[in-house]
Amino acid sequence: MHPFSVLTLAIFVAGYITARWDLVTRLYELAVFAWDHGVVARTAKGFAILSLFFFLFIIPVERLASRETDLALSVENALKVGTLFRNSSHPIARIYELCGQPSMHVLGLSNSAHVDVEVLQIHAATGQQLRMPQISCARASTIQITMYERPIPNRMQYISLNPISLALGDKAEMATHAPGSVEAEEEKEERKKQEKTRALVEKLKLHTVAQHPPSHKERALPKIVNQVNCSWELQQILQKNISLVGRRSRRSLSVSERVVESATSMRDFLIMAIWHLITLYIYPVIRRGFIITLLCHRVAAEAFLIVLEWRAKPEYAALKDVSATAQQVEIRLQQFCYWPMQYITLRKRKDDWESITTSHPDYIRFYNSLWLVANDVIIGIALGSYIIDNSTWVAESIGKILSLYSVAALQRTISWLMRWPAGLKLNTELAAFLGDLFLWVIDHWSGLVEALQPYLPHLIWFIGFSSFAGASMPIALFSDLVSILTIHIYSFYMASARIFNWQYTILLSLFQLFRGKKHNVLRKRIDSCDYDLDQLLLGTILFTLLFFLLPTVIVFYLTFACSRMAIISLKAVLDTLLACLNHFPLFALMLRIKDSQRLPGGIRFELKDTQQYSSTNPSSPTPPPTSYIYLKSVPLTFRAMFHQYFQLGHRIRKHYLSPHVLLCLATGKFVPPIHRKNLYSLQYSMLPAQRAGIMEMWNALTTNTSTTKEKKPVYENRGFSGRRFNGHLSGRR
Amino acid sequence: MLTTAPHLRTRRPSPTTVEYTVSTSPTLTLPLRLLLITTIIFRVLIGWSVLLILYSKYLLSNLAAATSTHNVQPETIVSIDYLYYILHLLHTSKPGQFATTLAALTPPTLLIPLSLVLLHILLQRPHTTETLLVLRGLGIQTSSSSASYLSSATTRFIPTEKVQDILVNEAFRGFEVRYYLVVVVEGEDDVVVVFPRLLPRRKVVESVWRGVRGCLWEEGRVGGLSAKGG
Amino acid sequence: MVPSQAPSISTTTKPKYPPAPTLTRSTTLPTHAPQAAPNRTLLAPEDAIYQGSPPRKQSPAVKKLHHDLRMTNGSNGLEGNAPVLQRGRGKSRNRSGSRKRKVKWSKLLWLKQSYPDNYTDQATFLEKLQRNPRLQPYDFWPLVADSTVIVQHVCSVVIFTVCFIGIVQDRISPVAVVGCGSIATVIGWLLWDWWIGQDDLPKPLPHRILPAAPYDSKVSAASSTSNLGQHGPKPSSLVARHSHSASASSIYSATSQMTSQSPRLIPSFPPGTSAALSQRTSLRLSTIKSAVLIYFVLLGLSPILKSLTKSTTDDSIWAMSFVLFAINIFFFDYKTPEISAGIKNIPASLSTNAALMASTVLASRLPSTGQVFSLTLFSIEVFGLFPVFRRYAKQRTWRGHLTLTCLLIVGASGGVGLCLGHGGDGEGILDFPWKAGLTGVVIGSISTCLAMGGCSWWLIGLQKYKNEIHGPWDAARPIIRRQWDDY
Amino acid sequence: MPYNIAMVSDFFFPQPGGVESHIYQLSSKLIDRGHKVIIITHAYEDRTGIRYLTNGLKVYHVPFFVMYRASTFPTVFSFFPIFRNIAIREEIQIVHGHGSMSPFCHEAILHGRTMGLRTVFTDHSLFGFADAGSILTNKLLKFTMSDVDHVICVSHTCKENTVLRASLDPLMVSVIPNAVVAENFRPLYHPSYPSDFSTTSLPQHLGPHDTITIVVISRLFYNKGTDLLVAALPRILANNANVRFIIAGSGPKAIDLEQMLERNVLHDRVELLGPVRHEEVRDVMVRGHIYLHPSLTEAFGTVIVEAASCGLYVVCTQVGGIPEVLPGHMTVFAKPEEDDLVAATGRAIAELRANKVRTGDFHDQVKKMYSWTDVAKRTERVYDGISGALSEADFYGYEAADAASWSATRGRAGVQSFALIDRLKRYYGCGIWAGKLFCLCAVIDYIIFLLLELWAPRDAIDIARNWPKKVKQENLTADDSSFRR
Repeated sequence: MHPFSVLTLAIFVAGYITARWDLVTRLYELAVFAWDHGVVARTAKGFAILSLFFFLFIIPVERLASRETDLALSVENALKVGTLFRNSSHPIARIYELCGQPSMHVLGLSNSAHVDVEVLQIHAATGQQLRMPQISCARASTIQITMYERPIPNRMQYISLNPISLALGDKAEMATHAPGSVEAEEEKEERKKQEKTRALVEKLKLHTVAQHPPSHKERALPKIVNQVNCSWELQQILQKNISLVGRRSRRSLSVSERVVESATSMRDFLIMAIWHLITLYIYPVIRRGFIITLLCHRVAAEAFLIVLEWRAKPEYAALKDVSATAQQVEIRLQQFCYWPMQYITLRKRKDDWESITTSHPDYIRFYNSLWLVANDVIIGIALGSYIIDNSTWVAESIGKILSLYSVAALQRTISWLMRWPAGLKLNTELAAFLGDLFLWVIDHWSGLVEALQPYLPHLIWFIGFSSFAGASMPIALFSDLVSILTIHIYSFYMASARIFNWQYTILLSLFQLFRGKKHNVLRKRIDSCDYDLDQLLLGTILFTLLFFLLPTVIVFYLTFACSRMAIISLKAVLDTLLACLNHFPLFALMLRIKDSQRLPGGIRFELKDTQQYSSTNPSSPTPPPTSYIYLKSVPLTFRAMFHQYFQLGHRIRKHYLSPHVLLCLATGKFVPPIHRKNLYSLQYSMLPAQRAGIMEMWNALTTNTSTTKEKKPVYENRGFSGRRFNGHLSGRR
Repeated sequence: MLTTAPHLRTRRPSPTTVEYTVSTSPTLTLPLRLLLITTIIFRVLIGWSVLLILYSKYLLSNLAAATSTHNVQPETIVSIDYLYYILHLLHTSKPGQFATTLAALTPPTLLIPLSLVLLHILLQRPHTTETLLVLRGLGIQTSSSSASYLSSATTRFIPTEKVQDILVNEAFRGFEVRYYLVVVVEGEDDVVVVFPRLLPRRKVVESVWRGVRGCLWEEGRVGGLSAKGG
Repeated sequence: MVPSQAPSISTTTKPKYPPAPTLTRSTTLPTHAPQAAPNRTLLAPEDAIYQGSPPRKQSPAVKKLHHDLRMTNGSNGLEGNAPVLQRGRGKSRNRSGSRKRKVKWSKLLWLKQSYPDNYTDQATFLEKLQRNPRLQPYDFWPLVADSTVIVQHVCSVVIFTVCFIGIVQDRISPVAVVGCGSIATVIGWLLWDWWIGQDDLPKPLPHRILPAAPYDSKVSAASSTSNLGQHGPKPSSLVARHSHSASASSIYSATSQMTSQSPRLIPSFPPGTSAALSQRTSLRLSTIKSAVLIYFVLLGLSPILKSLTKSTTDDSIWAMSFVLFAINIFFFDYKTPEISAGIKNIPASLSTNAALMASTVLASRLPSTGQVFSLTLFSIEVFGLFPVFRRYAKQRTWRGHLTLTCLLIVGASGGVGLCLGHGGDGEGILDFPWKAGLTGVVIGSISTCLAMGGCSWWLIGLQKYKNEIHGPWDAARPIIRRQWDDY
Repeated sequence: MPYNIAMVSDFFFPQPGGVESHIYQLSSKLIDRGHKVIIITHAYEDRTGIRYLTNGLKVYHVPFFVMYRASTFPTVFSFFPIFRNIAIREEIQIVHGHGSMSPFCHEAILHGRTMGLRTVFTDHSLFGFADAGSILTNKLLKFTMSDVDHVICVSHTCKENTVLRASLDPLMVSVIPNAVVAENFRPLYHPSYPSDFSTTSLPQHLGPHDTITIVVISRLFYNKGTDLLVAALPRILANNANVRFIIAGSGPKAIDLEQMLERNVLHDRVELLGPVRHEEVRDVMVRGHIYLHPSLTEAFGTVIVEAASCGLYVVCTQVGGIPEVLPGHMTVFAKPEEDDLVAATGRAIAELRANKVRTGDFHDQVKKMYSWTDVAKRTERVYDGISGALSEADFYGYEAADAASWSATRGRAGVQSFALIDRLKRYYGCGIWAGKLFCLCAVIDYIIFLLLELWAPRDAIDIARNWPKKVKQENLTADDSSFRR
């Protein structure tokens, strides 16, 4: 046993008798101080040991020279007492929790091959001539060494098992569709498919012959990842404090010295007092004011939002579902409501170790949305100034385009359809009738547009002005404008679709009559039925009639359906543009390019060739089989970054290219435009599903102040069972 | 000659770490290396010529009418002008003129897709290599080399606690029935196929299966081949 | 049979095998394939029967074999009941050395017999096979008589087309056409009504009785027609009527009376519920009602019809109407309505509808509304009402049927002649207005008679190739009395 | 000797039916007898790929285009490569096709002969000669059958029919009936199964006024006699009181049935169950006393055997192979006529009411009559015969002395004639035009075979592992022999 621990024990007993605790410690330190010298060497050793401790072996920076047996012990004691964690910025217990360990331990020595202490397990040897550390463990039969570059938490680098998620994860699956609508059907289909696959997966479970209960080593992988993340910071602390291993603290000063000191520090004290005054009285007032203004804005935003989301009945469409502008405004407001909360969470991050990686995605999201808004405003200002400068030109060009495409072109098409287009055998009378009808409506509409013409510049000016709130605003306004100015096409489409659908159904039933059958509505089946002769005759004549009139109606219907589709696609393009402006992962992309470690997409191992290192260690006669593995962090893939966009594209495709929609087109049923919620889910993915209420915000802000005042660290996940965890030497005992 | 039938290479530095590599690349002998080098050079040459043809096509088209010609050598080496100058030299050189005539002959609708297809072909890797790395206590990592030189290998790491089971399965593939190795991952809908691109023969699959089970969970539980339907 | 037993049999029976028969070889030996081919290709079942025969040739040997079998293994399966079962089981228990075997092979599956599975019993193999069981040779005149139905229909179609052409070429005034048509229709309807009255007077409730004499003639007629017109699912009814007793057929005819007397002009209510008189009055009323309805609806629709296919070119219209008329002719059910109990309305309505559509299409080519209206009305009369009348008339008076046929033939051929040839333009020596018509009549009637005779001869000639095989395997035709599930 | 057998058919589970259960039972029994059996069928909507059923019965669900009622589109050659792959990797010796309506089976037999495998064909169905469809099918059957080693029919009527249709030598057609798993079709109250229904008050003795339940379980198609049923049912109900009907099954004719029930209101006395799964059939059957089977054509009629095994008194139409199936004291036969059916049902009801029939004994008797192990034994004998393990004489019962005269038959039976020329000769005899066409098909098939040998050589196909058999049987037999000795 170490003589000094005996001595310590004795002195401790004595000190206990005399109840002079400080004396005990002081004597102990004195003793240790008397014993050891050469602090620098010990620093390096300490560093080496501690980096050994973290279950993976860091390539030490420098070689150690002297070998002393009790060094490990002293460091161990230092660890126990906590000397090595002096004046650490945050409590060390937090890191213990994170790593699931009750305390730190010394695993072994490095570059001290000839020492053998029974408490130690590992000897590491590094050096220039061997590019990889040689590990020898007396009790290990096989050794598996994993080496890694420590992620630097100051740069917010970290590794994680599963890829970082840029979207906010608290979205429930959008099951809020009107029952019976197309989306609801699709949802049902998808759910059924998922059920089927789940059943299959359950069946797959039956195939496993023997279940393997995971050993604690296997279950500890996430903690290991946390330890990797913590390693850099801890190493910093330890390296800072390694000098304290056993150094005696300053003895207390004498009174005279105190006086001198106070006299010298009088000036500093004054400055300190003033500064203190400022921080204590002025700064809080300012921040209070700021908070109050913030809250006022929040209230206003709340009112706006309520107006935007008001719907007469739950299944009716709200204002934001109808118009893109409202949607845009709502998104902005929601972002505005969300920022303070985000900011507070980020502030909380400051109160903790840098290695806590839970809030990095929030950080990225927050700055991403800020950046986007900034970009949006910048582009918007440019656009808006341009528009305002030559609003008249824009206005008349828009008016020209409008009158050209939505009136003149339509008129020409209809009049073309009225006289046998492309050799189609249309029924002249019916074509003439329909054509006249539509032309009449178009004339009225064009008159309306003409009346609207003079106001167009003001409108454009307004749009341009609005674009100072961001380029997305005029785009939204423009898409609304488009949908307003093409109402007549929409109504034409509806009317022709109705006519076509009606004729189609009649033809179907008459065809059943033609075949001598009938459709039994009650039982949803085709019964054979014999009609009376007059029914047959009239039915047949009507069938012939409608059959010959069908092409005419189809041609008109197709025309308007195509124009309708064109408009829908135009609006879809605009919406996608909005989505880009609102959600482009700008910040993430920049990070990816700047330093891909900040966007971890998983981890990757690389097995290193070990032939040349097998026989480099002559001292150990038969080195156990050793495998060297590099642990690397896989950066997030671009596909994962743009995952939302793929989702959006998939959704649009599924909606508009589904057989259901084609069937609707074929049978003249009304093709519903894609629901805005689906289209904009992309943009909401950055926002919480349920925005924080005003009171919540208030509380958050106030508590925020309190937390910032007295540095009360906030701990999450306290659930770690402190199990002794000795390294990652996969030793076979 | 560049590729062989997929064969298995095993690296097992320690009993707790195995890496199985199935690849079509033969063992590199000297003539083979030379052959590879020559093919690479060949590819590079063809690629450059295709790019040259495209560039001359661009020069021929009216897009390049505005750009001024940089036929005077700028004094500084590191500058855009120097780059333009080199391009100009290339364009005026003999192969450049040949490319110009060629580009002038072929219509762009034919030339552009053709050259794109050619570049795509040139970028294909000759070999495919797929590995399975087993680390006891950590997990399994599958990786398969990408088809083209542009993208790197895709890896997938599965922690041991997520690995529910490892099976050898049979399935129809084209006109034949193949054996393949799958990893059943907990909480995922579809299994992970090991060696997805070149499905090796049954012998290889079975040996890998045995090895993985032996390495991942303790030896001695290597039972008979469990080929199960998914 | 258990394979373990087979060797023992063979050992006992090997020395006494006769030389194998030759005919099986003829079917099986590949070298003989060429001369085996023709009779196999032409008459496969006979071939099969011959195959059945060779074992019959070598039957003594096989009998001997069976004798030995009985020597080595026995239980008689003549009475197939529980005791046999016990014995059979006993046999199955001590297979190796049982002695009493007087088992005759019986065509039973539930009985374990001591024969190999591929044993073919000469006595019973294919004994139920029967070839052309109910082939009754057609004789000439009934065939001709039946072909009249088709001739009638074709002629009516031809007449309609002729009328259309006449209207188009302004040879005939549409009013005359429709007038004649309507008059004829009214006369026909009166006649038909009178007939129904006659039917109703004798019997208060309209089914369950039947004049026997016309029945036979109808049977032969129907059979031959349905053999002649091979389209549609006729054979079932044919075979059914042939293979079964008169009770069923009487039922058929009774139902046929019912169905035939309510041709689909009338909302067919259950017969016998109301008195015959009120029935007839309501029938007339409904007929008149529907007539008036059709009349006015046509009147309303004809302007639209006129402009319907204005933009369509002529040739497409001609092709279309031709196809539709072809459909009409082919899908028309020529059966006398006894048989058309079950699935009658689908082909009937299809053919009628096709004809009506064709006539509508044709009518839409006409320039004036009056013409359109009259042509459509005429088409309804020709294709809607006339077939009903024809069918009924055929049942009633055979003589009237013949006269009607002749009239139709004359009319059609004359009309065709008038359309094709040009008469009365005063050139040539003997030139009188109806010359083309007359020539048409002559040529047409002659050719029709030739066609009828020729087709009948041809059919009779074809009959010797008839080779249908029947046995227990083919699906039995259910005999179902149609009271319950008739519409 | 154990064989490797491939059962090929379009009809297999999950689709219900007689052929399916036949294949399944036969295969499992053959596996019990030590053979290796795989089943090749086409993919169903939710199962593709390779599956294992109980005791290692391996099923290949080949992805194929399904045309109509689960029978694939007949493409003559497209099935060859994958079939060859499977046959090689499973080391198949005998190809056993089922069902003459399944193109899969025909193609498999053709390709199997081309690859030099033994082929057996089992016919489950009867066909007429009248209508065009059956003529076509017969030609196809002739094509396949003219080069098959042996044919198995499920009843003698079926044998006659097949011999006629494919113009076969009757001696190469064996009759091996279907069977039932008697344990799955046990009556409600039976001494040998005391486990179920402890509270058994034997209701065998029916009073004159007890309700008699008539069960009908059949797919409602035309050839199952649904029209007959629809016509006869109201009259049966009208003639005798205290009679209920339970009708299970679905099909196109179900509409007619419903219409009939609606027309004369019978919903209180007729219970429509709709489609029932095969394992539920017994539970439906034991609810009744009489089983009514109005089918119009039936090769074997497994369902009436099941009904009899459930202790039901069977009323069936006298068509096809039905008369051979059950002894007279279990059945009442009727002509396929409405009147006769009504009369027969009336007779059956009367006999039941008079307690003339002892339905309690039916189960044991049926169990004695039909068992799958017996079927497997007989099928195994067929395999022995065609693979030459059993000599000509034993198998065909002919003199081996003049083998010359029978070489033809043997050639027909295909014991040593895989030579292309012999096959071509056989095909040539199929008809003037058809013969040449078939020869062409055979030649093309052979050429494809050669190409495949080049394209996918045999050594590139790895042999599949067999299901690990439990060796208990062998040990037991060894022990027995030692004991005997």
